This record gives sequence, C-alpha cells and structure tokens, in this order.
Amino acid sequence: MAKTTLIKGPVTHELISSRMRLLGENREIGGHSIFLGQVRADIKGIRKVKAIEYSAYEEMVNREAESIKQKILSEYNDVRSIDIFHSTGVVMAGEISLMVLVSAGHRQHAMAACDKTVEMIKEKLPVWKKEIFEDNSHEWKRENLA
Amino acid sequence: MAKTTLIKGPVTHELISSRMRLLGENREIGGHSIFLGQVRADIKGIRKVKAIEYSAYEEMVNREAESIKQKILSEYNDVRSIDIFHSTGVVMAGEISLMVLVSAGHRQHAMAACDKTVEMIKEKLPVWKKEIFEDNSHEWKRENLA
Amino acid sequence: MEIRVLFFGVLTEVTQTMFKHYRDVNSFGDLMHRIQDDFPELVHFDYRIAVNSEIINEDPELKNMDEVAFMPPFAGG
Amino acid sequence: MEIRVLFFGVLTEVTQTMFKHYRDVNSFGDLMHRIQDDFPELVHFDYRIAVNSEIINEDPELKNMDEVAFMPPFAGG
Repeated sequence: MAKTTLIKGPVTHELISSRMRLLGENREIGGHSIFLGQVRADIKGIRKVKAIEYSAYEEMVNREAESIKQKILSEYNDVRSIDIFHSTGVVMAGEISLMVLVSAGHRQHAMAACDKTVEMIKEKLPVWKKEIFEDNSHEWKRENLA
Repeated sequence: MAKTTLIKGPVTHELISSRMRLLGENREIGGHSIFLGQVRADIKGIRKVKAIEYSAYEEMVNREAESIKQKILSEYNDVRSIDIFHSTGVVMAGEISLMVLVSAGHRQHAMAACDKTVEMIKEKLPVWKKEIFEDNSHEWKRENLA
Repeated sequence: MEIRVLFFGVLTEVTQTMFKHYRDVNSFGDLMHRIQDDFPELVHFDYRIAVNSEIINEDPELKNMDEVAFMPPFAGG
Repeated sequence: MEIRVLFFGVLTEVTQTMFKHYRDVNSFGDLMHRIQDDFPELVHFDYRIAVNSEIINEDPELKNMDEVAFMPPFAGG
C-alpha cells in the first residue's frame, strides 16, 4: 500500500499508469474501482477558473488517510488494497488532483469501497482549495462539491 | 464516444493509458469513475483457473452497449462520456477483461453512473465465459459474480 | 423461408456447432420443433431467444433470412 | 509553556500567517483569548481545532510544544 498521500502538483498520467501496471500482480483480485478528480474550469459570474491551489495539513492528512484505509479494510474484508493520492499546490483546469484506486476480490466491493473512500476523503482530509481565475483573482472554495 | 466495444484478447495497459490521456480535454469534467474487471485465479475444488475464454454475440453486444450508453446519458445529464471495452477470446488470470470509464461534471454522478453501467453490462451484454483451468479442463461459468 | 440459427455459450457443447441453417421453415413454431428434434438435450438448459439480435418475449413472425439466436444466461465482465 | 499555532485555508488571509508561536501559555483558555485578541476577525469564520493533528471536541490539557491548528471546513478532492 502506498505510503505517500500528498503529491506536489497534479496527479500525472505517469503516476496513474505506474500504479495501473501493478494491478495484475494479485491473482485473487477481480475488480478495480478508480476515481479521478479533475479540476473544472468553472465559471463564477464573469470569471473562469484557471487552476486550483491546494493546501494541506500534511501530518494530519497522512494520519487521516491511514485511518480511512484501515476503516475501509475492516469494513470490506474483500478489499485487497487502497491507494490514495491527493495534490498539493497548483493544479491547472483539466489536470487530475485526486486518485483513489481500490482493488477487491469482487466488483461490488471494489466499487462500494471506492465510493466510501472518496466520501471519507472529502469529509476527513484536512485539505483546502483556492480557486485561481483567469484574471488572477482568487477565492477560497468552501463547498465540497467536486 | 468509442465505437468499438469488443476487444480481441485482454484490455491492455496501452489501451487504458491511451483513453486516460484524453481525459483532460473537456474542462467541464470534474470526475472520472473507472471500473476494471480482472480475471481471478479462482480455485474450484482441486482446479485453479488459468484463463477465461469469452465469447460474444457481437452484433447484439454493439447494439446493447449503445443502448446502455443512451440510457445512462439520459438518466444522468451530468455525464459527459462513457467508454465500454470488453474482451473476447482468451484473457489470462491477472489480465483485464472489462473497462468502463464514465466522466461527469461532478463526482457523485460519475460514480453512480459507472456503477449503473457495470450493472447493465452484466445484465444486458450477450457475453459468455468459459473458465479454463491449469489442467486444461474447462467449465462454462453460469453465475455473474465477477 | 431460410433461417440462420446461432447457439452461444454452453449450448454450443450440446449442439456441437455455433450456427445452423434451416430451409423451408414455415413459422417460428415449425423452427422450434425442428431444432428440438435435432438437439433434444436443449430442453435441459436455460436460454433466451433473440431474433435479429433483439430478445423476444412472445412467438415472432419470422421473415426470410432472419437470424435466431439461442442464448444461455449472460456472464460478461 | 510554548505552543505552536497553525492556520489553514481562508484563515491565513485573516491572520496573514500560516503559523505563530505563543510563549508562556497557561492553559488552552488562555491561548484562545490571546489568539482572539491578536485576530479579532476570526470570530466571523467557521473552524475546527486540532491539537497535534487530532480534532478536539472539548477544551484539552495542553503540554509544552503542542501544535494547535485552526482549520476551516475541508475542501479536498
């Protein structure tokens, strides 16, 4: 299981591919459920989002991510592994800021556990986001509706 | 949206990566939910599954896959795209036989629509699987519990 | 009329073939009787029937060159 | 005792800093008063407090070198 949760900058295709290449190693796994969160170019009035700058309480993120994994593993005993990667710093619109990959013996467990992991990340991980607009103004985003 | 649903042999990492590279193009997308079905080395009595051989009613698969996509798009108007790839022929244990990729404006819709798409694939796609064991004996799989 | 019949999955082990042509078919009922005569073991299997890749729920009117598929329960994924 | 205080998210725009040391702190209540005196606008914001990266639900006993974090609603993902 991955130790690092926070990634500086976007979650790159190279990182995603490198995790995917490990998927076939456990022959008891029947399904992988993956969620990728992507920065949207939202329009707020006359301003358009260019990027999001994420900040995090790193020590607490690591502790909470570990606790989420433990909780999911104990709740879904069919789950074999859980990866969580979250960006810090600037992520441009169209780039990936969150990757959750849950592998399980059976598809229903992989999908349910992935959904639950994403919900818990939104609820429990001390991460904040500042929307940066094309005119370089910014706004702290309060709502958690990614 | 992809036209081909059936892939000869496993869904390869190259195919998965090539679809992933397209993800950032639509800036209104906030989340991608991906399901990958993998062939499990199940143990049946004293026999161990080495591979699954998939067969399909190709014309009907294409028609049903299109109908599933239309149904999901009309039910979840936040969904922007749906990819479905399913193997035919032999897929070895540890290889991927199904990829579903749903992109939406918001994460809940991406995840709910992906789950629903996978359920509909299991229910509606005319595909059959024959488990091939390490001793080269085989058995048609009836249940749909991947 | 001429009808093309397809068999899938475990049914191919009963019929030993994936397709078979039936000529001079009078009706769907006539076709079913001839298939049951050729493959009496089919009665032991669960299957649905599609005509031109659409599942039927009642006996259809067949046309010349229609494709009739015998499909055991689906097992994709 | 000496306490390290962290501010996150929108709160850093109020405090103009991500962290601040407080010395000669007598108690959690004492610390809270001093922070409110330094940053009176904090009262207009929603936040939770963590001590050594665990969220607290009641006033804790602080120890020397504890880390106290002011956290607005989370917005990860």
